[in-house]
Amino acid sequence: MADYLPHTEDEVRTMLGFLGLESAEELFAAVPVALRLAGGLAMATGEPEPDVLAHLGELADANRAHQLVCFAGAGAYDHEVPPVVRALASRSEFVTAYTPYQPEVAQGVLQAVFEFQTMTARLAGLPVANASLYDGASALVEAVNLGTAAAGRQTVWVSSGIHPHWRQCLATFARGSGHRVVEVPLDNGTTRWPKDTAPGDVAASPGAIVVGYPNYLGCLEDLDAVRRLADAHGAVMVVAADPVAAGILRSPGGAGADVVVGEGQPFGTALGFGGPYLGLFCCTMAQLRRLPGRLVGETVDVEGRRAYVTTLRAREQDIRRERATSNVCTNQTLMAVTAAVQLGWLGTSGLAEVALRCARGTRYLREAVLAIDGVEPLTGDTPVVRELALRTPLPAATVIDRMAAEGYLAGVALDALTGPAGDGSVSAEDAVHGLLVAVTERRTRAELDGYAAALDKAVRS
Amino acid sequence: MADYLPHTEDEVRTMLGFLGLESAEELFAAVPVALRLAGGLAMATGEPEPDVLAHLGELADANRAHQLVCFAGAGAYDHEVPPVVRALASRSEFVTAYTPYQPEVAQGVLQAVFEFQTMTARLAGLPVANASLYDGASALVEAVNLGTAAAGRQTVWVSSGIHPHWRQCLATFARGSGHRVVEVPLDNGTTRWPKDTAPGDVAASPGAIVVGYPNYLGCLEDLDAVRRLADAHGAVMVVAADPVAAGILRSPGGAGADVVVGEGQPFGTALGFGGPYLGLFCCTMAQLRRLPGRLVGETVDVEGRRAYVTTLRAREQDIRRERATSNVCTNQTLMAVTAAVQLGWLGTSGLAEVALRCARGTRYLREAVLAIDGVEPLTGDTPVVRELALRTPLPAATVIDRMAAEGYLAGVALDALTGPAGDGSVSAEDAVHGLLVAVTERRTRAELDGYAAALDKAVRS
Amino acid sequence: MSGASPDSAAGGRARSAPLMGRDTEPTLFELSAPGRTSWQLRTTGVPEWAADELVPAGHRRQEPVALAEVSERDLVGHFTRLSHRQFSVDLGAYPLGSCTMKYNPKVCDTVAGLPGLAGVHPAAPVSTIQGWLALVVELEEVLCAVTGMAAATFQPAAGAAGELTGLLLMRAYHDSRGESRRRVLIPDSAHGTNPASVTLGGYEVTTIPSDERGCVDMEALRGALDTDVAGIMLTNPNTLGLFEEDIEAIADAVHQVGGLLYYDGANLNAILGVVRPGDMGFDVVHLNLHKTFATPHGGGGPGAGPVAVSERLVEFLPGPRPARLASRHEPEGPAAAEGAASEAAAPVDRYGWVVPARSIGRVHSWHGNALVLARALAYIRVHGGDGLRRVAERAVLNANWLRVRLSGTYDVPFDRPCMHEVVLAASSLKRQTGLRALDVAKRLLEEGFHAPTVYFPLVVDEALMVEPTETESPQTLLALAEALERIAAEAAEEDGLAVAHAAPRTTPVGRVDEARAARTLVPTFDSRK
Amino acid sequence: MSGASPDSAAGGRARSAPLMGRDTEPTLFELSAPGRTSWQLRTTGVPEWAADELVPAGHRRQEPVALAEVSERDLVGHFTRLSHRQFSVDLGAYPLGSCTMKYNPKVCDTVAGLPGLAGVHPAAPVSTIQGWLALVVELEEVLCAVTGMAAATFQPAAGAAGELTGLLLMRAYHDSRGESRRRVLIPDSAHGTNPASVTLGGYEVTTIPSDERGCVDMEALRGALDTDVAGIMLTNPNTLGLFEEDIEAIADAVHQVGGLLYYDGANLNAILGVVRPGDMGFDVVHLNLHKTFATPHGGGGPGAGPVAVSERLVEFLPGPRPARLASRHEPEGPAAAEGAASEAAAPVDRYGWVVPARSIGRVHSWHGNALVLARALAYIRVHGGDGLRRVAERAVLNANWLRVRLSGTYDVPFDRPCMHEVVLAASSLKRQTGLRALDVAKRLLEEGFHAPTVYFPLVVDEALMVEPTETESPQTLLALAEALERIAAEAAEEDGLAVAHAAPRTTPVGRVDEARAARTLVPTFDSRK
Ligand SMILES: Cc1ncc(COP(=O)(O)O)c(C=O)c1O
Ligand SMILES: Cc1ncc(COP(=O)(O)O)c(C=O)c1O
Repeated sequence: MADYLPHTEDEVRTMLGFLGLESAEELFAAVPVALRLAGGLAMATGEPEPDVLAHLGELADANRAHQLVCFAGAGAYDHEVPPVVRALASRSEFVTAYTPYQPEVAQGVLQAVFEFQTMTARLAGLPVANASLYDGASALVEAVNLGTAAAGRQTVWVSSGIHPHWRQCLATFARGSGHRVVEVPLDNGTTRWPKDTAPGDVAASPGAIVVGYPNYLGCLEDLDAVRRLADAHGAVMVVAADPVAAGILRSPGGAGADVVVGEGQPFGTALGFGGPYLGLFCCTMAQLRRLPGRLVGETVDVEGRRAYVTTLRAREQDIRRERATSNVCTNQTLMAVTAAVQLGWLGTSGLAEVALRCARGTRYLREAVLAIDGVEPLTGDTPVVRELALRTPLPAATVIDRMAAEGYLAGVALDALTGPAGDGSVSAEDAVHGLLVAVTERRTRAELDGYAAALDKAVRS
Repeated sequence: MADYLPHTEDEVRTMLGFLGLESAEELFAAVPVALRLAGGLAMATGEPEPDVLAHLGELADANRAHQLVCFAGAGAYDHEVPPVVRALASRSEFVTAYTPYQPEVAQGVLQAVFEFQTMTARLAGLPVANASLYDGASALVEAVNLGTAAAGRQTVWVSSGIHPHWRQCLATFARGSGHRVVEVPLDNGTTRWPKDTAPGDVAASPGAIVVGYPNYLGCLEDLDAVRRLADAHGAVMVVAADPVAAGILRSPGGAGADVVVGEGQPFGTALGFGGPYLGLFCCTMAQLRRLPGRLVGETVDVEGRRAYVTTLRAREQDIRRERATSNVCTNQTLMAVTAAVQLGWLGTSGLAEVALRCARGTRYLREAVLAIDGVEPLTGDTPVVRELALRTPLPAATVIDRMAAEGYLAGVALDALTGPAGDGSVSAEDAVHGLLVAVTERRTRAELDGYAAALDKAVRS
Repeated sequence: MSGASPDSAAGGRARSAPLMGRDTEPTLFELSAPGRTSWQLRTTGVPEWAADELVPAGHRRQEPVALAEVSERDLVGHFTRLSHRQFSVDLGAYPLGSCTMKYNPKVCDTVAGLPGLAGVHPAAPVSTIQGWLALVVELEEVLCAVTGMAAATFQPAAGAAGELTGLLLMRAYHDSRGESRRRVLIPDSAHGTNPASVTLGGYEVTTIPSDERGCVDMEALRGALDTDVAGIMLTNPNTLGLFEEDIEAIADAVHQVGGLLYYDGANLNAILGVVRPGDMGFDVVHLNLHKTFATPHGGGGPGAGPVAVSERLVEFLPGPRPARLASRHEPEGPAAAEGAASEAAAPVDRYGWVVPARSIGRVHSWHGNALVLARALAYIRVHGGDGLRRVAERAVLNANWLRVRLSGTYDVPFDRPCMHEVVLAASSLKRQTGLRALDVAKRLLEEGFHAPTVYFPLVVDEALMVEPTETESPQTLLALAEALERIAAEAAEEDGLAVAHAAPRTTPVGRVDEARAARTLVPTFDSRK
Repeated sequence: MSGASPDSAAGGRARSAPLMGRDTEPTLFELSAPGRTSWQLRTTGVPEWAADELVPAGHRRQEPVALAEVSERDLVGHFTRLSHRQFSVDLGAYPLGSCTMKYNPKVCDTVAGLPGLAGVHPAAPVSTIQGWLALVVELEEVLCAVTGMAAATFQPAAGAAGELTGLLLMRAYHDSRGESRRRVLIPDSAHGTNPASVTLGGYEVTTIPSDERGCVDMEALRGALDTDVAGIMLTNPNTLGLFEEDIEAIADAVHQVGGLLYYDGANLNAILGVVRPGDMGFDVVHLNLHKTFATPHGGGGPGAGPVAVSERLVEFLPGPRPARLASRHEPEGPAAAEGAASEAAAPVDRYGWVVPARSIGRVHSWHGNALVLARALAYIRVHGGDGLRRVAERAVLNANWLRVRLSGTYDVPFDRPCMHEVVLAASSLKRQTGLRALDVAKRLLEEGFHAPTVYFPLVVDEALMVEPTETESPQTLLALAEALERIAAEAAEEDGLAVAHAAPRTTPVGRVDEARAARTLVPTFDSRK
């Protein structure tokens, strides 16, 4: 019997006696006998911790992806996470606390989140940031909910340069919200927005317009054009920004975005097979009262000392219930704290440096792989800063399998994101042959050279 | 330039200015110019952390010992250390504190050490324990210093069943202290104490008598005989006890030991290539004022609240200087805290269970390996509980090398401890062919069976 | 910086007073000094092109994003000091009703940190993620055993995400039968996420009142049921900590009109191994792994809210889902044996991804909060079926002990055996002494305990919702009970109320001005006046 | 346990008040309840023989060792709460003179936790520990570069162990020359371990007074020197933070009579990359890796005290020592090339153990505090030669800034440029206001700083020995200076002294009764009355 329960048998007996009961079964008198599980749960009995750790260790060893040199991205990146960030973010006070409902004993988490909000707001170039959402996709869904509610219109124009998974989530949740999601196709890697502001194939005017910066193929979109389009329609402009690339790119808020969302994983969070990650959400003061989820604000305590507290709670589900701006409750606070630590570690110069190094590596690799026969850029000459879409002569999935054998996680096959038919971002042909390659600051020149050589071999053989 | 120094160049300049200096070099005006290093240190320039981590990682990967199933012991054991113990003992408040010179802000470490003292004292069956020494050997050296000082005699009888390295340390330090160390040989694994109490080959009467329990070959010595001998000589009885085996063996204090020393590594400390480990030291009230090193005692603060503080400081080097009981200053407090956590985790039943499981595994393995042709017990039928000395047909070093290829760290070759000539514990022949095998509670039956099969193969081929 | 006024240069004051909780910690921005750094990045050897060689002018940032600039040393000091201003389960009891703040075994942290789990990219090819797929499939199997359901999706990142996913599954189900239903029933005691999710699912909420037992009012329920009802969302035990004894009748009635039953699994801790949602008649179940299966809450998250469903809803689950593949790797017979030998050389994928036939689509960027799943699996394996049952027994035992012990001191609005939590109330106390539930909560903070959940569920006046969980010992319960009794007794004394209103006085800050926070909104450091 | 007096059964009260530093944490023994457990051990399948089948009756323990019996949850609560009652570098500045409490980079913790380092048994065969041997050899090379010595031993576990080892090396050297010398010279400002080690080394201490400069009194030195002198132990800069400017003359004089110079490396931080002990004429050097090379002190240890020596002492070093073997693995020429190919198959040991010809023998159970060595190497590689020099510059800069800034407020007994630390004194303050160094220390705790070292070195009245280290920022220095100024100013006010005497009031406990601890000795929980 291995578990974490303190009670000794004696104590259980005494406590039951205090309740006038003779057995633990009697505790469940309210449960209709007919419903009760007769033979106990149909599963193994408990195992001691070391056995369990061994089992989980075997499962971990059955993976190989983590041993490959990582060139996969698509929203999940292999950035440097130094020991100091891990050490601070894993302090048990942060890890084993609950939502800061009692601010007097939660100043640690509250202040860290306040600092997170400040940093992400600066990154987005907007005055407000929330305390985290689940991931990039959910942040986008919330942005669209906010935009349509603000504009009072159900139609949304979404660039096909938005991550396919995020667009798929939008489609799923539109089944409930009733939003009409119009995906606007790409042309050579950037969105082909309708020329006139009310395009023929779109019946209603959009309440929100969504664009990526850079988009998921790594390409830089024209934000000014989107702003003009949004103005023309009275729509909310939503930018899904890569928060690392933001270190070297113009500020989306500065370019007029009303809402900026993003995937915060690059700030100190493990690749972790896709989660837990961190949904970033920033907006203008005008949208503040529609902000989804938690918000920490500064205030004072009874003695006038600076203090922090969750605020504008009336927006939230526990108070506003069916009229809440969002249903989010448990969010990703620990990842927000982690991001605050990681951004504190990077600082002004570090974030800029990481972004610059990603761009340098991307350029270096681009030159190297385009020299390979049959490998072409999928997005023409459109500038890319952090990620790179290639067209390979073989199906990308084959290339990836071959390169895994050489020790490289070569990237993400576009059809793994879009499905074999492609979507508004790529044709079926390009989806199957498209390879999305990410280069982070961690990749050395030797690794980039090795990658190019392995790719050369993979596409030739 | 990668380092941990906060100062910006501007700040350095301003601070130098405040001192009326123009360059950092001027800070070292007191250093004779002729002595100053001209070209800087003859070593590489700084590297960023990730590069350094990669380098240390390569060195770590160049080791193989940690991947072998561990049957090596000889004072350093592969015991279970659960995640909870690691998590608590590595809390930065414990790790980055200094010696508790200011008790008002050091109650955390002080209380943990007080609890450690209580637990180790109970383990030894003695009323006093100190706050840690460097390792088992240094604890023994201090015990001998205490014993000779208490008895006012320079001669020490040391059983050859004491770990050879510890005896070697005793010999080294005797060059300074002037102690006359007489090693008493073993016979079939236990000490052949002189029949009459003043043996012919020992001129002076001993001030201290030292025995292992179990001794380093795993054998159980007759503590009552040692107590009688000590009484006869008016000597201090020192027992070097294995603290895990103590969970199943009679209490050394109960058997009359004046001082009990031991190696505390088995309580939560990593094998770590031999250090940092933990010297355990317990003694009677009569010897309290000769106690080496730090001692934590309970007291109260100004408001009468329970508090802890280092006490009887007048014994220590910083106060008593050349007349201190010991020169120890920095000790192994963090390992003592770790041991307190590990012993807290084990509790009464856990320690007993670990000791029992070690004994079971040792017996199981003993039966299995003695069935192998040519493998014999080195210590006859003398009972062993935690460790097992075998005589193998090939040199033990050869057996160990062969078994490493099969995935086993087969044990410790006795000649690696005693030298090829052996010593009072084993003959030269037995030293070369002697293999010391430790079985901890972590070894599964499958591993024990695998070991026996691999040993069979190793000695036959 | 000079000796006289060295502060004149920019740069923060790293001084602060740790161990003296009541001293404010400056923000990281106030500790910042221009040009100070902590970051260190690996040497790559990649050519050091300048930004303007890499990014077209129109896209290039002109000024770097202004973050804090601190040394690693100050970074460590700052966040370590902040951690000392934070209560947590590891510091003390956290009897926060509905939140199941049990002890989180440290082994789970180790599991979540294994490089073979934490270092895996979510888009890596199937052949390189066999361990992860096996892990999720194993977890699905045990959670189905626990809930009595047929299959589960692990994409939802928390309970609320699970709720919405479940509602979309219900919608897809009804759609597939050509039915369009508009309403979802919810008891008035329900958690706020339920109605919020119903709205996002495109449904309207119909609230069902609780009866005097604290359970669903059966008459009201029957009155609300018709073929416009898509289903009902229930948690059982409900948020009052009471088991809905009429659950069979409820299930029959809802199924009768073609509705589905949604189980909000936030309270599953109470019935582990005792009764299964599937056996009670539920069709959709979400689990809060971060409550029942001991994932630490991380100060507000992350959690995981997998949704398990009965057979008829499996085809609608989000996809892709990890699945054990048909056993093509286990060929039989002599002919196949040959194949087996050659297959042994090449690695065989035993697990892969499948997309359910009529999937509602994706609800997460990737596959859900995967590392949380690994933690939960470790927790479950340590306990096993027998241990999970013991969890429920001890959780219910603890709650009932508190209920009986405190019933002389606080109101127990529904004074009958409870499940894993007990809802107390300070309404009599308030009437007699003026002491409100909020005061009790703040005073309890001074006693070293976290406060219970207050003013929830909404149907109880001055509610104090106490969930001790199974990992608190009888001794801790006693200390908690004594503290609550002391607080009540004090309130009756002269000045008692003043003392309570002044609480908490020993916490890092005193009572916080929440109204001011909302009034003079300061959501970032930059919006400070 | 019953509802009424549930305490009657044994078992501790796990209640405590975290975040409220001033609440006492019970001992683990008081939290204990009979039969409660945390341990979990792996399933082994080994036959479960009973103790009496395994251990002869006369050797068998009759009662288990009574330890605390707590749940894992209470274990975690207890030690986490204790950690909140502990100051540390990670919480704030720790200007403890002579202790070099610099920031310890977290990367070193990661290094020390690498399974390939932490999991290695010390007696594993050479072929399986090549990485460890290479690591130690690399560290030896860099430390020799830093000190200007020829070789080093890594067995000594701390500075004091290094001192004794060094003294035994000196003894072996003199013995080898047939000389028996009896005395070792030590300045009166020396650290207590120096005289204690001298005694253990079998020598007599001759104390050399400091002169008015705070340096070795050259005349007294010359007077003490004769051929009975085995050597002199010095730290330079000395414990007053001052560089011994006459070091060349001292070295000459001691060498003249055949004595050796021992360098106590506790203060090496001040001169890294500036001047090397070897170049100053020292023959034996111990290093406190836990001071200079940022190993965390762990609340009192572990550290590491390697001893480096000049060429003539190498043959006496403790053994066995890790060494790079002759390059038999790098054969040359065409004949050898063949061998190389076959050798490539079998692993080649490039490192091994060697025992110096006239070794004094072993001074540690194994090879010293190995994981501490790994930490130090990581620290050194990050800094490199340039960075180590910068460490010294900033450490000295910080100390001098404090010296000048505070020279109007506190006495500076030796008012000239100091090195990495500055010895202040409260003697004037004491005379004028009654405020003693101890009061200053206790008041400073309230301000969120650790106190300086007080009443050491012994030669300074009311000494306050301040070592800021290089990792504290100018802003932190300023805050520290202001706090020290405030404390001095307060003392002059009415009631000022009373305030100081009441300090510290905001720490987990108030001023501790040290006399009582010694009087009514309670060294364990069992000796409580
Ligand atoms: C009863 C109940 N239902 C639903 C939820 C929502 O779960 P989550 O916070 O994981 O979104 C909670 C938790 O807050 C709850 O207590
Ligand atoms: C000047 C000086 N010498 C020697 C030592 C002794 O070093 P250790 O504490 O490592 O034994 C110290 C440290 O306390 C010291 O400050």
